Amino acid sequence: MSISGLVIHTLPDKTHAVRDAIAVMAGVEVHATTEDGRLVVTVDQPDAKKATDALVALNGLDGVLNAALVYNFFEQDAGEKEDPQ
Amino acid sequence: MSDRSQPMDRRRFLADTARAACGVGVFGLALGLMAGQARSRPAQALRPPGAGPEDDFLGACVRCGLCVRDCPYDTLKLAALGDDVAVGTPYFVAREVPCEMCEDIPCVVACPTGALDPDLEDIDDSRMGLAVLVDEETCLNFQGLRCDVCYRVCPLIDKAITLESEHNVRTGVHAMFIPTVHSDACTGCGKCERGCVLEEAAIRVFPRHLAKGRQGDHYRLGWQEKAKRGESLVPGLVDLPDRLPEFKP
Amino acid sequence: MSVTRRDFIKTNAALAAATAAGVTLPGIDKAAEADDGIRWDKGVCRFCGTGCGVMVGVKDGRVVATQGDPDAPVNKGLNCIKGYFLSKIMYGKDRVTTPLLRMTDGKFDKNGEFTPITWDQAFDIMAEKWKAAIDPEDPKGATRVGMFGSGQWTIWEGYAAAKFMKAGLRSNNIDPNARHCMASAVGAFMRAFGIDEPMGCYDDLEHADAFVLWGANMAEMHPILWSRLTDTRLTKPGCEVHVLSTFENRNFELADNPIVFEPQSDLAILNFIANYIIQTKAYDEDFITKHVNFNKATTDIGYGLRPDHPLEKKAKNPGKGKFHKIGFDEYAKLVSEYTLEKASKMSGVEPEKLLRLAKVYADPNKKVASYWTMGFNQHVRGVWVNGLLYNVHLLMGKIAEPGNSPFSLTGQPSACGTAREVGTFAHRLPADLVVKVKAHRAAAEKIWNIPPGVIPPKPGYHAVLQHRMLKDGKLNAYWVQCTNNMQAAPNMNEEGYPGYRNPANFIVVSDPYPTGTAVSADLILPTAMWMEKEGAYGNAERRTQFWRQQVDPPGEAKSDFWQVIEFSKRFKVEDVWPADVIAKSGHAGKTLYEVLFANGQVDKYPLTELQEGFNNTESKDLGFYVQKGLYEEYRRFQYEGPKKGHEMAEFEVYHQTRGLRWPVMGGKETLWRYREGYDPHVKAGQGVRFYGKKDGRANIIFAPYEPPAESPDAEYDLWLSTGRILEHWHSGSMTMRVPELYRAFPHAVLYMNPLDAKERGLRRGQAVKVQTRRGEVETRIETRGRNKLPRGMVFFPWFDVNQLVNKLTLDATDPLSKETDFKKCACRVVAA
Amino acid sequence: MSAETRPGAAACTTKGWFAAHKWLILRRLSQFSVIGLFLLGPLAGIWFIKGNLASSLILDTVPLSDPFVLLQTMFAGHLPETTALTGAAIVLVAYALVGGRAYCSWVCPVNVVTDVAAWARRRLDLRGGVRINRRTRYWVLAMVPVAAVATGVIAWELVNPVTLTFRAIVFGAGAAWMVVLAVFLYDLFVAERGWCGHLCPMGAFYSIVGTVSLVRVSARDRGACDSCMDCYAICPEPQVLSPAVRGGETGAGPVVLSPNCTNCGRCIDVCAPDVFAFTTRFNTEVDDGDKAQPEVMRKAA
Repeated sequence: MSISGLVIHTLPDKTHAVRDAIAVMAGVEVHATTEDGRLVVTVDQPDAKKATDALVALNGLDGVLNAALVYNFFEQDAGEKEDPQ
Repeated sequence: MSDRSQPMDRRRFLADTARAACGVGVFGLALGLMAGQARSRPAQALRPPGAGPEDDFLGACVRCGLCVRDCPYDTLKLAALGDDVAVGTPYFVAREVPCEMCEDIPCVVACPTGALDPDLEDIDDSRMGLAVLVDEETCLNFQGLRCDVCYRVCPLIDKAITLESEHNVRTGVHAMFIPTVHSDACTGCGKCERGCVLEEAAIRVFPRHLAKGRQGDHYRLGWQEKAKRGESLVPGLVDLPDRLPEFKP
Repeated sequence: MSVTRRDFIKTNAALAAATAAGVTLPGIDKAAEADDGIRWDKGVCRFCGTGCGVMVGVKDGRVVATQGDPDAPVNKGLNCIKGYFLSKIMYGKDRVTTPLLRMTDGKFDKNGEFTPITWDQAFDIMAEKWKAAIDPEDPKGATRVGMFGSGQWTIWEGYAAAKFMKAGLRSNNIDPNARHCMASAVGAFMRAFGIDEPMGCYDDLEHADAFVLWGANMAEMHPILWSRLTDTRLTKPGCEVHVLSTFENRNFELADNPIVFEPQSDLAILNFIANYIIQTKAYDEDFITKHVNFNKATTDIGYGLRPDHPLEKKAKNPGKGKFHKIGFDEYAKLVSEYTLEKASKMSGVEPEKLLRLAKVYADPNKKVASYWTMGFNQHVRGVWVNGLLYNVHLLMGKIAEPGNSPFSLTGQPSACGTAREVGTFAHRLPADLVVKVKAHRAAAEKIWNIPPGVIPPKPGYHAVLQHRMLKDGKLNAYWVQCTNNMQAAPNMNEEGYPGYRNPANFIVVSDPYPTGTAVSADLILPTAMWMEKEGAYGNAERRTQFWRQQVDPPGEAKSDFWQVIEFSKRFKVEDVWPADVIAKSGHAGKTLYEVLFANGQVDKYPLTELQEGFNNTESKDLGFYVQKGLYEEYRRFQYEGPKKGHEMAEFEVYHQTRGLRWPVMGGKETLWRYREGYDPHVKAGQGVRFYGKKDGRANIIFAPYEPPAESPDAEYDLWLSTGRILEHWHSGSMTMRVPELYRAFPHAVLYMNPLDAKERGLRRGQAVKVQTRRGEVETRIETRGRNKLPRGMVFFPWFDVNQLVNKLTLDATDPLSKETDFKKCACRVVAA
Repeated sequence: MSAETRPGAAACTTKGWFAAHKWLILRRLSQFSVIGLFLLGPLAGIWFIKGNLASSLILDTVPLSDPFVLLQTMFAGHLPETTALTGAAIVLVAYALVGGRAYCSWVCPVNVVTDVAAWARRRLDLRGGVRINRRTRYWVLAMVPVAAVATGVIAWELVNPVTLTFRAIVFGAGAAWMVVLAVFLYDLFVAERGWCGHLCPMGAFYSIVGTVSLVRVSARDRGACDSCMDCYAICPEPQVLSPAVRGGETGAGPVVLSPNCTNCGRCIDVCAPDVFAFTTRFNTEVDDGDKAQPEVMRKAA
C-alpha cells in the first residue's frame, strides 16, 4: 500500500481543468483548492510502482506547474511480501 | 462435683494455672500485634481536632463516641469493626464530609478523657491533617483553567492555601493560578478535598506525618536565617569596591 | 488492513499536504470522529459574558464532552470551573419534557396541579388568555400582555420575540433580564455616546498599564478575563491594579491599591477624581475641546419605587433623565465641591489611597482600563455612576484606544448580542433604535413590512414595573422565557410572587428546568437549551459567535423562538391590529405568522442551505432556514436603519469563524471604536469621533452624590448586598444540577464580619435569620472564606433556590435605567 | 422432666409464669432500657444520654465512665481529664453498692447473648465441652493492663465483645455482629457459660469492684429448700450458691457473698419454695427450718 500527500501548483486559469482531470484518476483525491491555484491531493495506490506512475501522470497534466510530494506512507501488504521478485 | 468438695490437687492446680497463663499470654501477644496493626490507619481517615499523635490518641480515646454525637455536621463517625480504622475510634473522611471548623469545637468539649486536647481553644490551631496537592497532572489550575475551588472553599483562604500566579506560556496572555498549601496554617479540615471537582480529588488531606517532609538539622537556608535574625549571622564583614573601567562620556 | 487505518493514513497525508500549502481542510476532523466516535464542533460557553470559545463533542446524540477551544482568542482553550462542566448542564434529571398546565378535573385551574398537556393544548389556552387581554382597537396597543426575556436568548430568539411583541401584538411590554444587569450601563452609553456597548475590547487587558475595578468581582465572575488581567499585572513592569468594592472580595488578592468604600460613595470618589484632574490641570485640553460637551444632570430624581412611596413623593424630579449643557468652568465648579477630604470622609477610605487612584487616572503616561459590572449597574444612581467614570476617562482623553478603556463587563452570554442589540428592552428596537422616536419606528415598520402605526410609541413596562403591574392586575397574560425571574427579581414577597399568583393573570414560563419561576407559573413550556438549537451569542467585547445544533432536545422540548413563532400562528391580524391599520396594510386575513415570519424575508432561505450532518429542529418544522432568515432580516436594521455603527457580517461567515467583533466591515473586525484607523466609521483626519452623537462629541455629565434608597438604621442595622459566586451561575438552575458544582458550594451562606457576628452572639456556621422590612430568609453565617466583610455589612449570594435572597431586597431602581439596586438595602441578622 | 433442661418448671407451676420470671423480665427491661436510652438520641432526637458504656453524659451534665476502660487508658500512659475520672468514680460507687457484677446481668448486652446460649444449651441438652478454669478471667484481667502498657494502646478495646456490641447497637454495626455470633457459638458449643463465667475480664473487674457490695442475694429460707437443683442449673456462676444454700450444714450465713454473683435474681425466680431473696449483705437472718442437714447433702450422701 502506498499513500502520498501532494501539493500541486497549477496555472491559475487551468486550476479547474486540472481538478477535473484528477477527479477521473483512480485512487487520487482532491482535498482542497486554494485561491492561488494550489491543490491538496492524496494518492492511494496498491504498490509503489503504481504510485510512481500516478505521480508522473499528475506531473504530466496540462496546467500543472509542479507536484510536490509532502507525505508518503508505504507498506508491503501481506500477500505482496510472498511474491517472488 | 465441685472444686471445694475435694482437696485441691496441687499438680492439677499448677497445670490449670500454667494452661490459663499460657493461653492468656498467647492471646495477649495476638492482641498486641493487633494493636500494632490498628495504629496503621488509612491515609484518608482523619482524626478530630485536638487528637494527638496516633499512638497517644489510641491510648487515650475510650471510644465513647461523645465527640461523634456532638459534631453538628455529622462529620465524625466511629470506626465500626471491619473498618480500616481502630475500632470504636472517631474519624472522618474529608472527601465525604469535611470538618467545618466550628468556633466552639464541640467535639473537643465533649471528650471526657482529654484524648481530644482540651487546651485546643482556637480551631485554627488544630492539625487534623495536611492538604497536599497530590496530582498536578489532573489539577485543572495547573492546566491554566480557573477552577481554584479548593482555594475558595478554604476557611483559611490566603493563609492555608494561596494562589501563586504564573505566566501561562502556552496561551501567552493568561495567568495560571497555582494552589499552594502552607503547612503552618492548614488545619486539615478537608474542605478542599471535598470541594475538588475532579472525579478523583487532586488535592487530598493526609495525616500530617504522611504529608510532611523534614529537612535535616545539618543544613540551614541562609536567607531564612538572615531574615530571622534581621542581619547577617556574622555582622561586620565588609566588601571592597570592584575596579571598573572609568566611564568616559 | 482495516479501512479505518487506511483512512487515517490518508487523512494524515492530506493534512500534511494541506499544512504545506497553508490551507485548512473542511471536514478533516472526520478522522477524529472515526477514532472515538465523538464529533467535535465549535460552540460558545453557556454562562457569563466573557464568551469563551468551546468545542462540543457529541456521541450517540448526546453531548458527552467539551473542551476549551485552544484557538479561541478570548480563552485559548481555557475555561473556568463552570465551563469545565458545560457538558453536564443539559442533563439534569428533572428536565421538563412536556408542556405542563395547572389543572383540576381536566380543566385549567390557577390552583390546580401541573398536568402534562400537548403543545396544541398549550397554545390553545395561551391564545385564549392572550386574546382576552388584547383589544385590537386600543390606541395604546396591547398593554395587558407582556413578555420577559433574557440575555441568554440566542440572537434570533430575542429578535423573534421582540418582533412578535412589538410588530405583532402591538405591545412594548417586553423586557429582558438584562434590565437587572446592564440597563444602567446602556443608559450611560446612550447618554454619553449615543450608541450602546464598549468602545474597547478584551485586548485592552494586555495593553493597559493600570487596571481599576469598580464594583466588578472579576476574579470570580469573569474568571478567564481575570487570568488575562493577572497575567498583565504579572508580566508588565509597573502595572498596577486598583480594586474598589464595598467589601473585600477575591480581587483584593491582586490589588496594589485595595479600597473598601462606604456603599454609594463611589459617586463622591469619581467626582473627586474629576476634581483632582481639573485641579492639577492634568486633563487633555485638546481632547475635551474637540470631542466633549459638558452637561449637568437633573437631580433629586427619586428611586424608581411605586409612585405612592414616600421617597418618590419627596423627590423633586422623580425619574427625570434630562441633562443640561454647561461649560467647562461650571463643570469644574460643580466637581470642586468633591475635595479629597470630603471624598475620604464620605467613603471612609484613607486619603492616600484615593490620591493614588486619582493619580493613576491623571497620569498622561499611564494607560488605564476601568472595569465594572453589577457594583455600578445595580445602583440607584447606576446611570450616573457609569457616566461619572466616563467623565474621568473623557477628561483625560483616555478612551477608545488600546489600553485606555472604560469597559462595562456583562454577566450574561448575550446581554449585548441579544438583549441590547436586537431590541428586547421595553423602549428599544433592533440596532440601537428606540420606540419613542417616530423615525425609528418608521424604519422598523418599513423593514418589517408592516403598516405605519403598529409599533406603539410609548415604552412598555420594564422588568420591575411588570411585576408591579401583574400584582395590580394591569398585566394579565405574561410569558417568561429563558430566565428565572421569580428568584432574580427584587422584593419577591411583595411584588413578584403576588403578581404571578394574582387570579386575574395567566403566567407562562418556558424553561428547561422546573425553576422557582416555572413552578410559580400556570403553564410551563419545555424548552430546548444551548446546543439543542442553532444559536448565536454576542459577548461583552461585541463579539458575535454562532454554533450549530449539536443534539436534539429531549422529549417535547422546543426552543424559545420555535414557541414564539408557532404561537404567532394563533393570531390573525384582526385579533391584534386596529381595523384602519389593517385596511392600509394589505395584510387583512393573514396570521401574524404570515406577516412576521413567512413574510418573504425570514422564510427566504431554503433548507438546502443547512449544514449537512447537523439537525435543525426549528427549520425542519417550519420548512425554511429560520435562523438565517431572522438574522439576515435583523441585519437590514444595521445597514438600512437610521443608526450606523452596528454592522455585522453575513450569516455564513460566523459559522466559519470564531466570532467577530462588530462593526464588521470590509471583511474586518473592529477592535476600538470611535478612533481613526480602528473604526471604519471615523474618516481620515477626524482622529476621534463619537459618531453616535450628531455633533460627534461625547457628553461629560456632572451628577452629584445622592443617598441610597435605604440605609441601615437602629432597627435594621446592616447593609445587605447580594451577588454571585464563581461556582454557580446566577440562579443556579444549571450549575446546581451539576453534582460536582453543587458539592463545591452546596448552600448559600451569609458572609459577615466576625466582630459583627460576635456582637450579636452568633457563631460561624450558626443558623440565622436575615430579616428586612420585606421578609426573612434562613441561612448560616460564614465569617471566614472568600469574602471579607467590613463592619456593618453582610453579603448574601442568590444562587440557592432554597434561600431566596430576593425576598429581602428592595425594589428600588435607578430611576433612569429602571435597574434594581441589589447591592444596598438594610437588614438585620438574628439567631434562627 | 429434668431440672437440667427445664429449670424453673416447678416454680412456674407453683408461682405462675410471671413470678417465675420476674427478675429475668426486670433484667431484660433494664438491659434494653439502657440501650433504648442511648438510642433515644440518634433515633428520636431526645438526648437523655449520649455516648456509650465506655463514657457517656446524662442530660449534658452527669458524666459516667467505665472505670475498667479508663484504667486501661491510664495503663496506656494517658491521664484522663477530670470529667472521665468523675464519671468513673460515680460508676464505681454505684456498683460497689448494687453489686459489681450487677453490671453483667443488668446492663451488659452480651449477657443477653450468653443467657440465650445457656438456655439453648439446656434445651438442646448439649453437655460437656472444654473445661476452663473460672479463674482464667483474672489472668485475662491481668493481661489487659499489660497489653495496654506494652502497646500504649487500649488494646483490649479492639476485641472487647462487650463494648463492641454496645457500640455497634448505638453507633452502627460494621462487623461487630460476627463477634456476637462468635461469643454465642462459643458459649453454645465450646464451653458452658464460657465467656461471662470464665473469660470476660470486665466481669472479673466488676467482681472486684463489688467485693463488698451492699445488695446481695440471701438464701434466707434455705430450710424450705427441696433440693430440686433448679437454682444450680439456672445460675451462671453456680459455684457461688453452695456456701449460702448449704450453710445450714457448714454454719455459713445465708447471704451469697461471692463477688462473682451477678445479682441476676434467677435463683429467686426459679425456686418454687422461695428460698432466695434480695437483701443486704448485713442481713444474715436465716430460717434453716427443722432440717439440720439440707436435703441436698442428704441426697448427695
